[in-house]
Amino acid sequence: MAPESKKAKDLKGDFWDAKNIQISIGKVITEEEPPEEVRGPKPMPHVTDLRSWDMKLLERYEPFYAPFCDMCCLCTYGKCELLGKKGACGIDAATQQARTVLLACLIGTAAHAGHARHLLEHLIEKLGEDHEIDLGMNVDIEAPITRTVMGKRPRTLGDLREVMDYVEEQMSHLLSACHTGQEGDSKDFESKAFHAGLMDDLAREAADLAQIVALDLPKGDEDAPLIELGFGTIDTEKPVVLCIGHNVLPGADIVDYLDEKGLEEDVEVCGICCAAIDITRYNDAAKVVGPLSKQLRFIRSGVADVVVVDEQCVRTDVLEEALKNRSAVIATTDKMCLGLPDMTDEDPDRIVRDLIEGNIKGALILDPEKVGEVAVKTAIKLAPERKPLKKLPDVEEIIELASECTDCGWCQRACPNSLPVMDAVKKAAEGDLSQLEEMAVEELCYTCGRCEQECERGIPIVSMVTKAGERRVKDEKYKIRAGRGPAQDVEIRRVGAPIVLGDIPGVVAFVGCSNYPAGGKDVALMAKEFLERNYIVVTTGCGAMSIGEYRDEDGQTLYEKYGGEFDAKGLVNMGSCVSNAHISGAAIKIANIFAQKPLEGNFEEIADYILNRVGACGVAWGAYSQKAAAIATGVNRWGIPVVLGPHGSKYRRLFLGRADDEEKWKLNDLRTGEVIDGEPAPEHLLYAAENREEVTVMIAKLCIRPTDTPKGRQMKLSNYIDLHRKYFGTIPDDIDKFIRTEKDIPIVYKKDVMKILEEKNWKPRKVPKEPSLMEMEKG
Amino acid sequence: MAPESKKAKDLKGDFWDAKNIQISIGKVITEEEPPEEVRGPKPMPHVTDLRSWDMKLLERYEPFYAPFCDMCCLCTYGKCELLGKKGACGIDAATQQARTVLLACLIGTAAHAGHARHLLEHLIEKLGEDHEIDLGMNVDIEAPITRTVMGKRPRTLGDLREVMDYVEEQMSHLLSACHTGQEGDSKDFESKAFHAGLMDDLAREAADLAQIVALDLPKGDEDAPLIELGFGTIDTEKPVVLCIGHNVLPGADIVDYLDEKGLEEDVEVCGICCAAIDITRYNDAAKVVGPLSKQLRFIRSGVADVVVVDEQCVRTDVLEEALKNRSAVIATTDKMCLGLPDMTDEDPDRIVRDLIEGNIKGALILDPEKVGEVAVKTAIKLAPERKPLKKLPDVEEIIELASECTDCGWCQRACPNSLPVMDAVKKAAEGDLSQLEEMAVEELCYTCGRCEQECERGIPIVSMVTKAGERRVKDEKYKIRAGRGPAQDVEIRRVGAPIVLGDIPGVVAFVGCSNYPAGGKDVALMAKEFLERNYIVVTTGCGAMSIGEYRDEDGQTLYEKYGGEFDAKGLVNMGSCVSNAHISGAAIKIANIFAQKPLEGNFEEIADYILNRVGACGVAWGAYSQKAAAIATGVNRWGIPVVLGPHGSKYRRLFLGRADDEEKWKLNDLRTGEVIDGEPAPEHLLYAAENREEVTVMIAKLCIRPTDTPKGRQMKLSNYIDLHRKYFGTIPDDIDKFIRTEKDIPIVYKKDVMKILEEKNWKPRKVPKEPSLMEMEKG
Amino acid sequence: MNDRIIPWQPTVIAGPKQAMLVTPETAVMMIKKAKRPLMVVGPLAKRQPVLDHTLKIMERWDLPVVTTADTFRVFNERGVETEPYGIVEITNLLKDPEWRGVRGEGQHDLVIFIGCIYYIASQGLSTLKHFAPHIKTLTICKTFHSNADASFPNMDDEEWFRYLEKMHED
Amino acid sequence: MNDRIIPWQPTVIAGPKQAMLVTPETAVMMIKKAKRPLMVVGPLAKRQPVLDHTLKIMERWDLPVVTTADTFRVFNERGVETEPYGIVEITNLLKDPEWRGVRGEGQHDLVIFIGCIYYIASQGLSTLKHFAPHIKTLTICKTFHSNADASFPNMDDEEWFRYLEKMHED
Repeated sequence: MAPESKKAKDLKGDFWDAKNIQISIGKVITEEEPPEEVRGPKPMPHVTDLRSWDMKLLERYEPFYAPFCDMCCLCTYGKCELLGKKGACGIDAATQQARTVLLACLIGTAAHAGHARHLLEHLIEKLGEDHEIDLGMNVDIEAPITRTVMGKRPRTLGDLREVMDYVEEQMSHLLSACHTGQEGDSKDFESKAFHAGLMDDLAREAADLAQIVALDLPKGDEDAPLIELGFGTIDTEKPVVLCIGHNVLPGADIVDYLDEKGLEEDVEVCGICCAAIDITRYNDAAKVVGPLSKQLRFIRSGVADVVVVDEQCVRTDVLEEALKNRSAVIATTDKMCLGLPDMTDEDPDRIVRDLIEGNIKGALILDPEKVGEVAVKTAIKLAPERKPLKKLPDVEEIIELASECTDCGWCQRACPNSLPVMDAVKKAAEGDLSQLEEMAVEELCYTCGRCEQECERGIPIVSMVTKAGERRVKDEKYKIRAGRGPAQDVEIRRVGAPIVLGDIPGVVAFVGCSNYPAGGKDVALMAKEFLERNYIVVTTGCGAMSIGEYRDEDGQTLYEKYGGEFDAKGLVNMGSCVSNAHISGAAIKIANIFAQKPLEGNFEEIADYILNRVGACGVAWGAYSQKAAAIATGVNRWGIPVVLGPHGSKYRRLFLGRADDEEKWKLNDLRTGEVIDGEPAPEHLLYAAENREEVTVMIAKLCIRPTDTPKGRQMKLSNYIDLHRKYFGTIPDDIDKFIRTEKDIPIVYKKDVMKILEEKNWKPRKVPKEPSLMEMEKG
Repeated sequence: MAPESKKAKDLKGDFWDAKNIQISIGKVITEEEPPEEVRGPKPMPHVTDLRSWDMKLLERYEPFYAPFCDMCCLCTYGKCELLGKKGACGIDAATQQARTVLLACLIGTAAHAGHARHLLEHLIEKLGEDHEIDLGMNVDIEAPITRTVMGKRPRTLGDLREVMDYVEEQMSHLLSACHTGQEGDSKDFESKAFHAGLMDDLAREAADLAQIVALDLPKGDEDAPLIELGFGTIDTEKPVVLCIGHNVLPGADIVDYLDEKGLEEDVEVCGICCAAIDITRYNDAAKVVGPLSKQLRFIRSGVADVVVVDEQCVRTDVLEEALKNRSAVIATTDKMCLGLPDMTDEDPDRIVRDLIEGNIKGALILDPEKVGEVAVKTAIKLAPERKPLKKLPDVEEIIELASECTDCGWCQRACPNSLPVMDAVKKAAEGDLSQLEEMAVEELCYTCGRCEQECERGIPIVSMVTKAGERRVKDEKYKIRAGRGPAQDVEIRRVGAPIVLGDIPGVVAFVGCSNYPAGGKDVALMAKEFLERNYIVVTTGCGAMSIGEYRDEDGQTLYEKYGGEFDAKGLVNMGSCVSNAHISGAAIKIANIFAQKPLEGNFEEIADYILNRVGACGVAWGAYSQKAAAIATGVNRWGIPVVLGPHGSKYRRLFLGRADDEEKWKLNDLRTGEVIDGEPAPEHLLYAAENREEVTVMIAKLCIRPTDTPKGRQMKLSNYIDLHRKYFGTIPDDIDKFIRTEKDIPIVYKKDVMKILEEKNWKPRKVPKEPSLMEMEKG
Repeated sequence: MNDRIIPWQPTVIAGPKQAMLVTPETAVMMIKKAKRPLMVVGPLAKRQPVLDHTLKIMERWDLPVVTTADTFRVFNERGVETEPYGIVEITNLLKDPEWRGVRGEGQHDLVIFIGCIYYIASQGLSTLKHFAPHIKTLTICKTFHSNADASFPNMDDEEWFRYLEKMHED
Repeated sequence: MNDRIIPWQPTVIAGPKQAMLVTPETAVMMIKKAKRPLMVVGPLAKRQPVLDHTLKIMERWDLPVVTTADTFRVFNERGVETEPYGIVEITNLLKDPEWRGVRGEGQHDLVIFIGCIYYIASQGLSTLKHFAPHIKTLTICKTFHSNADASFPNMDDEEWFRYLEKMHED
């Protein structure tokens, strides 16, 4: 009994079928528009409907579990220890890991789904449910994920409601399975996690589509404007409103209010995390402070007169931290109320007064327009009196504070990255702030504050890092291209063949958060490496910001150096977290536009196509959140591999392939109907690497696909070999696995590679025409 | 920006408004039925809409947190230790507990919501969405929770879809708030947990309504049949099909198949946990093995030829355990696929063959009708050859196994209840099985199996307990009244006044699971105590079974001794877990029928009424699950206190009142508009007790309400004093708090109580006419 | 690791912080040092000889006693005054720095637990560990309580009774 | 508790099971006793003098070496043959009882870790602790790894280098 959504079984009243049908008295007239969609086998799949595809993936890429804890603490039978034992409910360690992963993915999916639903209903309230989804001339396939999964194209904002209804229903079933005494098999949990990831994909697409069409954000514009990025771009002489989080609505209403009142020049509006990205898609005068990692540092700097928080990735102690500097805090969504009084129905001027006079600790205002007015008015009134607060403890004070250090060393042990915090503090005590400065400027410290919490003397280390970095704040002026939204159909048409055939060596997507092992610069260096090598580099969210925070040898940011087109050497900032949907979307569009695969209800065929032919690789180098887990898992289900930074190992689960087991890589050549030997391409589906060097080589390898033409394969292997030589010093030892015939061997490396092939007793093998995992008998 | 459900803002197309309207050409005709509902202020409340009510509850009943772990492990910044520290995201220990509680409640709510949606869509598929919701002559208010929360009465199965849409949307927003970096305030998390609980209430009501009307289960029938209960009632000579879980559908189709084929007499169908309850509501020939605590014991007994699992509270190792005895396993829902091959589309006879020949480890069959056929056929074929497996290791073997014991004692340390497992094993090694037997028969052991997992010699302790208990299995024959469904309106009319005025001293509801600290008998003894004292005793689920597993001094079960009417001395088994909705439902109906409070959209007024006037108390003595957490939290939001057993402390959060702080108990007398001194009634909202003696006294106390008449109060205090004397030996020291005027003093205790009052310098105080927490200014 | 200082129910382990293992001598020292100690006695102390030891400790150090569950009854039957509270109620009061204590003289600074059900006590100790920095907790059961500040080790009855003996000898 | 045997990142603590603290002597004994030991060397061992110690230990006990991340390079530059794997890849292979090991002689029975990033190593050790009962794990970093079977304690560089010295002296 799969839970049966009403929509699949009983289509009366649903937009899928009703859209082209007008009901008139006694007669049904279909609209003139032809029924464009060919309905595939599984529209609106239920929890178990794609299970057979999942099991194919899971057989090749077996879940690899790294328990973060030996115990389960979810029911009152527990805690149970699962180290070689089953719990009181019968669960074992692997199953418990998978269950926890599903739970994390669902929390992530819910974050996007809650966000999407909220945006959608708000925008429908403003614009009506008939507001058209139109991404302009160059984007016909405006919603590739929705088309594929829902089996139909959404034409209006109202249609997106059906998407959300479906997503919410599926989430409810999936979350149910996490209850004690339900699913008992780890692979079934992973299948459900895949489904959660797919729901996440849908929710993100719905959210970004809604905001693009309703707020008129760039519609796949490769020339989206360059935006100011960095601490140094904020004019601290003006009143400053800082928006933190992910929801564009309050920020949009703040800039609208400023426009309306002609105050654009008088107030600085800036943002941290995805709210920054989306506000600057809406209005390019807003500024981006930077990724998540800047949050505590910027709040501590005292620069923001008003801190507007919406949802996701906001420090939960933002109120406490902001109050230290008497910044006014406005919470704006049900997701984060912070215990504040609900002032939604109050007069704006009264709220401003209450905030300024400190009658309230902050305000919860659930109406974004009112937030716009209150935030601006408060900032203007508060700024003059807050002037003295816009500075940190001075250098002498830092030295004084540092001298309190007792050398216990627990700050370093508490630091997620084991940074030499104590050493920096001790140096500071001697008057040398350079190490603290380095932690700030090189972004080694992402201001999580655990060091402070651990310090037995309560030394405010993050404030000291912030202060030490201040001297060079003026240098922190960068550029980022505003999020452009999806790839255009015309671009896909152009790059489809080169990608599938391997002429463009790959699409590499840098996404996710800033939980980096060694600062954000690594991401920029990786992006640079692949841009220089002709890859298409796609990015979103905090990753996009980290790429912008780097200047190359010419003093330019990569956004200034490379164009924003979805093509070789393009550096494509698609937007915020929710814009990640356009990355899977681009892969899907390749299948559809280039290969003419029908999308509607056809998930498995599309995913099989992507897995075997689209050389794309996601990189979430600083992934920290449940959202990132959901995104990666969703992307994985489409057949796109993802690599994580070392902290990603704490997600507890990876999907690793076994290159040493040839059985796992068999392929069905649909052209011939023959099952033939394949290659480990892509070798892993979800991988965590220790450092940039390792991951760079891995990315190049993970872009290889069975369908590469010999020319394309040569190109991909050249990159793989080049990078392996650069970082490992040798031609990779597994090169033989990726050479099907001699034609695949890169010319420049011919001799060396041939030598390896001989040593390995290599034999040429068939090149599949239409490689697939479908319709293969087991074993 | 509260997420705005489409339904509240934009009612076009929703059944609430459209129901009474027929669209005809150019004209709107309303049906003749008058618009019965008065719409209250908050129909379909969003996450933040009832926050002000929640904050009133939380100010009086502050959350009490008992962290189960010092760390948070939800993101890859972590693990963070929160002992006096904030985590990397800024969260502190209290907020993290509240977040975990919300997460648990949501998992619980999802279990019911997934179950409800599944049932609903299946039943609509069979009966159509227009199938009427009609509970017969005696139940007009068929859906009190839905009416109050949704603001409208559901008339058909199709209408319940809107309920589920709403529930699923709210869950998505709530789950979102659990994401790292969202809610930062513990009370706001609790407000969200309350909302989750309310959604749980709605989902349960929808589920039970749907199955009652679609499967024709008893509709509030006080004379529902007595059902056979217990190991001893199963005829092991026949083929046996065991259903475990909560979903009635496969079980119903099994009994239907038997009926259809005339095999009713030839095959035993029995159930464990709520599936048992609901199957016996559907067909009284089915049997109840017992509560959850029997699960492993019964599987190990080998009696079941076929084990059909559906969802919730099933041992996740059921496949492994069943295979040990070669019982065939059929999984039937997406919630629990167990890694089994999906045979839904296969020919039933082929599945039977594959199961019997062991070609597959078990089958996943997502079509309940097919499950019916396959389960029965398999059982019939398998039973003869499984005969020898229907017995456990014999006594000699047990002694042999027991002699392996190394005295390490870790079994006792692993046992959730610290039972003297090692002592029992050692006695067994000496040939004395009495202690093992006691663990089985007295149900001290609820077969979680942790002792076995810990045993370094792998001694199969649970099997030994099972075997030792076998000798007395024949005694395990009891009766339980089939779940009758909701209280009838006519019953509410009869008991409404006595309950509100206090003449019926209280409604005590024994619900939840079997994670008991000292066996299930405690629950039966409590039920008996309150039945004898004229309370209305309501029960559901495993609690209802535990009550049935006891015979009083006359050798009768309580179900045989007491009638099933919702009245003083009634023992009312309402049904399964989802039937818990009828308990809040009864309280709501009292407000509506007796006090004429309008329900629709009027949550706060109703909850305020219940809190102050309806002397009801929930008891979840063995609560273990996330569902139980959701149920309790939902019930709490309606103003009904709940007490838990000691294991309930592991839920991490209680709501405790402070009787010593008079400020907390002020009341607004709506009749006079005066704020007056109140009393700690009810004193706690969510309480965990150490043993039966403590909780019995506490239940009596928690039934006191500010509106009791003097006569009613005398009755309630008599019970409180009696029980305190019985279990503590004295008149309770806080008796003065509950005496408003001398008229409240129970006559028999007058002298003693007066003495206490004098010592305490007691003064009479006003008796409120319409006590309320509403419209009180703070402080 | 020493078996005596693994929590009796080993999964009670909650993080890096563990209770200090104490001898009866140290326990006595803690009581002596405390300004306003309180003893909390649970239902497992109703049986003998634990009850007598508890009574003697109570007397020896003039400790006010809170009885949890129905433990009040056995003390009452012996004419010994105790304050009955649920274990969660007393824990809730103890975590409030403003509470005046059972004698009304001010919040307690040391709480000695004996005889409460292991896992609920463990949860209560966790509450105090996290939210009552103003209080030290000491458990003198025969089981190691890692959530306490100080605890007796895991031991058998015989050794435990010797420990308790030492708690009230002069 | 002894500061030397709290996990270096204290929250790595995962449950009641903790690594055994070992001296260099015991570590050597474990290597001697092992039939098919393997050494896994991470990028923190690229710097000196750790690299030299590692090379000497490797040589002294004829250990096959897997290098993680880009550590391969420094060994390769010294002409020392190692097998490059991602730390998650080698862990994945180690947990498969059927894997034939880097020398193709059969799955390893002891794995010695040095120089991997603390937290990812900790996760990998957790994998092996749970899912590779056929393998013993030993860490010879200067940080205590509670998820290993046996680990050096937390210590400073000076002491660590002495420990490493002892691992390859005759």
